[in-house]
Amino acid sequence: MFSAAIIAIFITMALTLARALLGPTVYDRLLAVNSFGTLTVLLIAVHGFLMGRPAFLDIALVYALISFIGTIAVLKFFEYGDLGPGERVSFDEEQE
Amino acid sequence: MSEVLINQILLAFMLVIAIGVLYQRNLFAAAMLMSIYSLLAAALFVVLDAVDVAFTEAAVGAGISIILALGTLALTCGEQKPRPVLATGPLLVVLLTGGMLIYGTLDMPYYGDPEAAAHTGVASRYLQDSANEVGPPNVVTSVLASYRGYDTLGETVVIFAAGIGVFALMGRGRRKATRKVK
Amino acid sequence: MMLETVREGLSWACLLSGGFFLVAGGIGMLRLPDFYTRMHPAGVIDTMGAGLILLGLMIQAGFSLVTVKLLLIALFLLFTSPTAVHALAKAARHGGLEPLLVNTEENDE
Amino acid sequence: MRVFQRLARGRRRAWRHGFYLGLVLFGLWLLLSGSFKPLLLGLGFLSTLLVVYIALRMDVADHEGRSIHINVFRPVGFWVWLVGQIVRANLHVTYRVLHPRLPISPEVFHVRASQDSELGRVTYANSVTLTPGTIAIDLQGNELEIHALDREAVEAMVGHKDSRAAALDL
Repeated sequence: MFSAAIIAIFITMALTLARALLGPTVYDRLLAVNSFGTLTVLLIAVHGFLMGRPAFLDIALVYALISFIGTIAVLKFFEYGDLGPGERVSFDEEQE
Repeated sequence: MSEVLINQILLAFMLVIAIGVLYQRNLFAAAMLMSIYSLLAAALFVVLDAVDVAFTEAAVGAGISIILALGTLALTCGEQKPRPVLATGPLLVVLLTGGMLIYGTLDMPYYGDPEAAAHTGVASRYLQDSANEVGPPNVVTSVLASYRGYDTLGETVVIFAAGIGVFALMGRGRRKATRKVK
Repeated sequence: MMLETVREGLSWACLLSGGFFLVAGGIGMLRLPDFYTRMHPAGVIDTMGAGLILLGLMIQAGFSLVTVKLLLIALFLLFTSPTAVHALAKAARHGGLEPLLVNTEENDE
Repeated sequence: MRVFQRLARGRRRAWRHGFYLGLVLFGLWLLLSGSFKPLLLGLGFLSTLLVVYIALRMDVADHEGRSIHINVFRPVGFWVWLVGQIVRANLHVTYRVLHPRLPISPEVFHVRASQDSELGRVTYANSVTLTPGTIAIDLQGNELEIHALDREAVEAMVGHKDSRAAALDL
């Protein structure tokens, strides 16, 4: 049963990965990264149960927090063109 | 679903991303892909039972390094310069090094081999006595913090110095621009 | 004995349907035409897929510290997901990405 | 004299915030470690103290009003209703996505949020985002900009959810 869940997670990972590789805009990739973070958390949690060692959950917990911080930092970068506080600058779209 | 299969799938994903990064001209997109790569690496470490490494990968790989990469991109530019299609010299060097590394792995013991050199030395003593001698339930923790404590101390000092160096480099000239704090 | 079977069944159902919603969200992220529409299936992954799988694991773990941790993970996901998605949408809007809008008349035929 | 009084009051508030923060952090430590040996408890206590001290010094210990004092359990009805709404919206979006003809008609709506408090409006906007099929793009003053997968998704929630969230008005 855990295997079924893991297979589903892997399939979804492949799909979001395709989205991250295809783009076409930076935001699509970011969205894919965000979903991928959620999927990794789920994978680690389910894998802990599959191996009978739920202690792995601590890592999943750390991950749930860190991937969020990463996403927000990246977004701040795209909003302001910088990681520090400052004026908003226009950011030209990824040209492809 | 066996553990080996999970490993293989994760490694396959990582390979796909690595190739994707190679073909990606836009450096922001490459940074995004690298963050997925490190998410996968951490998952792989968890599957391989290296929980502490996975913790580090989670904090450093997915959290800090992407921010550092973006900070660098803010200072430089976001598009990679076009390069020659095929560079024979570097390719040769890479192939040679890769071949030597693969040749080197032939001498390594198999994964989980009880006769491996790492398992015949002090490892069994650590596994049996560390709970009494040191305390923490996780053996890796007691090895890191007690049996080879000085080593870890030196490591930490180096990393700390590196961190300070990065801050000193990246934060330069930014002081005055920051908002006034009350 | 009876209770055990019910619990197993519930947990099975949660994990399987969670997996189904995950895959559906993934397919949506690939199929839908533009960035703004793709955010909706990403929401499916974050809420229904993750929620059901974590719920299945909670039922599996019973009443213990593990369940509390799973609950914490679910809470983190539920609180951070809308924030991240909203920030993403706002950044895309300010970055000048126009949403693809379809007229209702055209689409419904 | 006035200034000193205000300063003292601000200080007291900071201390109280620090105390609550420490309580929450220590609770979290206990929860995650699950170990009650005196040594580990002491270490946890020390690190909690350190974090609270740094937070107070950095002046980040909760300046945005009442986030610690919000009564999370008061709007239980709202949470339950929201979960139901999320499930419904998920089924809706999943059906749309898996349908071979992809019957979607994305639209952008402008909705007025009826909450008085900022917190209520933010809660409302976040609930809108959390339900798949609708995403709050922007919230300026009272005006909420929503991107929806189709008209049905937004109609199902705007009327009710708004009144619900208004009722909870934190």
